[in-house]
Amino acid sequence: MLLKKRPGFLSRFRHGFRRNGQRAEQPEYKVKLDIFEGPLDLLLHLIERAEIDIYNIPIAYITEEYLAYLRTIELLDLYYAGDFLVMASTLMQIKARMLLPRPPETLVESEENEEEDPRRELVERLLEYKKVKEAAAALRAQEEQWSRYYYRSGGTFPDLEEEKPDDPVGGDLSLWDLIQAFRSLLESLTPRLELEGMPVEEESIQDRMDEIMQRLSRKPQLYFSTLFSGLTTKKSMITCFLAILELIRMHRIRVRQDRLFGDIEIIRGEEDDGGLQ
Amino acid sequence: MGFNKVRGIIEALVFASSEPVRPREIAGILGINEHTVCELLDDLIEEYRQKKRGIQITQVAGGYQFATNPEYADFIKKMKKAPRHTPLSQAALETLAIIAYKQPVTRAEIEALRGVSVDSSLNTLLERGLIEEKGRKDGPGRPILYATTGSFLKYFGLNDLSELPAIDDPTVPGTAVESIMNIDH
Amino acid sequence: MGFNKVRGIIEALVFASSEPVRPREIAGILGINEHTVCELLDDLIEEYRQKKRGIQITQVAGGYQFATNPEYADFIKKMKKAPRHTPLSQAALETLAIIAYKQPVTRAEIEALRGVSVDSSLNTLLERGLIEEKGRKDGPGRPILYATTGSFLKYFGLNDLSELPAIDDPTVPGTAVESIMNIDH
Repeated sequence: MLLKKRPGFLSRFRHGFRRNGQRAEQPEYKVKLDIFEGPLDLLLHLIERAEIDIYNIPIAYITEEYLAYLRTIELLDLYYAGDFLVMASTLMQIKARMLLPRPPETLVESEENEEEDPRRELVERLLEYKKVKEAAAALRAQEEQWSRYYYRSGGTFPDLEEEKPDDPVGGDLSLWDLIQAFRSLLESLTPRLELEGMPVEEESIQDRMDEIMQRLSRKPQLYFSTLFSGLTTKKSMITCFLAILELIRMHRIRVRQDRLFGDIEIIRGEEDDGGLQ
Repeated sequence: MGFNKVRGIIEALVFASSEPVRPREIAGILGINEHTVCELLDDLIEEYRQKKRGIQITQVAGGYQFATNPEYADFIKKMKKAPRHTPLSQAALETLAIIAYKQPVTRAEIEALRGVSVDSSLNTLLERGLIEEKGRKDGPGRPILYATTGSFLKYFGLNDLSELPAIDDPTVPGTAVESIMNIDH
Repeated sequence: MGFNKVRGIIEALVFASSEPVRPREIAGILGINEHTVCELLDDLIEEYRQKKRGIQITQVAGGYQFATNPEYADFIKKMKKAPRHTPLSQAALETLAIIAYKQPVTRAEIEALRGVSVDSSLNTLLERGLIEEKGRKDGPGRPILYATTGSFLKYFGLNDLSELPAIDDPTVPGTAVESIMNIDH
């Protein structure tokens, strides 16, 4: 069910961060694949955010951005990194081919057999994926409309069973935005993080989740930056971030951002409304 | 049997079934013709539609079933023992969209479009009964083919697959779903 | 809110609840007093009682609930007996296999083996009468234990559980069910 990870491949793409052994300390914790939509989704996100023409992607820039996300994903030790690595190597191949000077012969050749843009296949895949996202959005609208119809209980209609919450990323913010925010925090705090190695209190993801929910019971919202500002090690930040992902998955919190590049706000999710009354 | 009684039985049958009931099935049970059943059903539907009733008969997945009036959904949500609607995750929804529009389709075809492994979302969808295995594709490995189910139709309030929303984004030239989704089978 | 709307909401709440609804809960949701709710419920009950309706509201276990008119029970039985066209899903089948070979077994144990939530398959299997609840396990939370039924044996043409096929796939080394299924009780 979970994609097998290939640690050997990961190290090739690691530049900024040193693995600090959190994998061994939290071996049982895996963020489910289902939360993430994958490399094509990340690429589309990067392209849309930078307002780039999809037919003319600045491949060097996009590759850099992509790898930066990948490093964060790797740091979080999420289990679907393999799919992202395949795309990373595709991007780097395209980048290399774009840098190759065109031999003079191709100029002649191109009249009968036009030189293919190395990006063409990727663009086609992205366009196809875009359609998938549109189809999914259409189904989402339909799902919302029909969730207002309640059928008789006791049937086999999947809607009616009290299932454990599935893994939607509740909220109005894409997960990529969240990872981006986490990445910036890590980067801005790097000097302080050098203190790492000093003995720190062990803290589990569950402890963090409890703490976040407790803080949210006192205040309507929490800010991403305040939540992380008291943390002094990379490990505790990762734990905190994974706790946030898990709470999102459980619908207990939602994240949102009021304006572009504003601080990310954490609020209680639907599943936790009961606690208010 | 009197008219009221037949109508009453149809009402009971539609209520008792946990899946949408087809008029043909009702006709078989009552020993009357399907056309009469449909007329009586229309009559019942009309009756429930009046007077801001709390429940109504909906036509879905090729059959008939009771459901609450969507106008009152917000009140139902407040109830302790209300069935909970758990929306599908974005990942599961994308996988489902591909299956819905391209069925029958293999896992490899879905993965090619989504660019990720889809084991987990296929499991979720199978578990929720929204998709099923539907034979195997000819060719190397004879991979399993996936298709949507009746529950899928019900979940999205569709009578049949032809009612799937048309997706054609005019802002992206030349990417009508028909052409883009047209990968080889 | 108009009278018809309030009545409609009450009707919807009674319908959607998986257990009998208490007037007090309805009163809380609507922000009206309990006495009024009871009056409106009586009114609804009376309305359904007329004209040989197929469904009615009954008072049970201190709450209110929809049920079919008992006069029509025979027709409903006919429907329930009608063969189901839908075969068991792969997910339900896997859950059933685990219950068959490991019974009695708790939901948590099944989920540990399948790696997914199995609420939906358990419901399907319970609804089809292939499994049943069989007491509770000692220990924290006293979870429900599930076991197969007589219908299960009939469905698969077995005389008793000892006739369950030994599952040991020689093509895949190391997959004897006994070892795979050997989780702790």
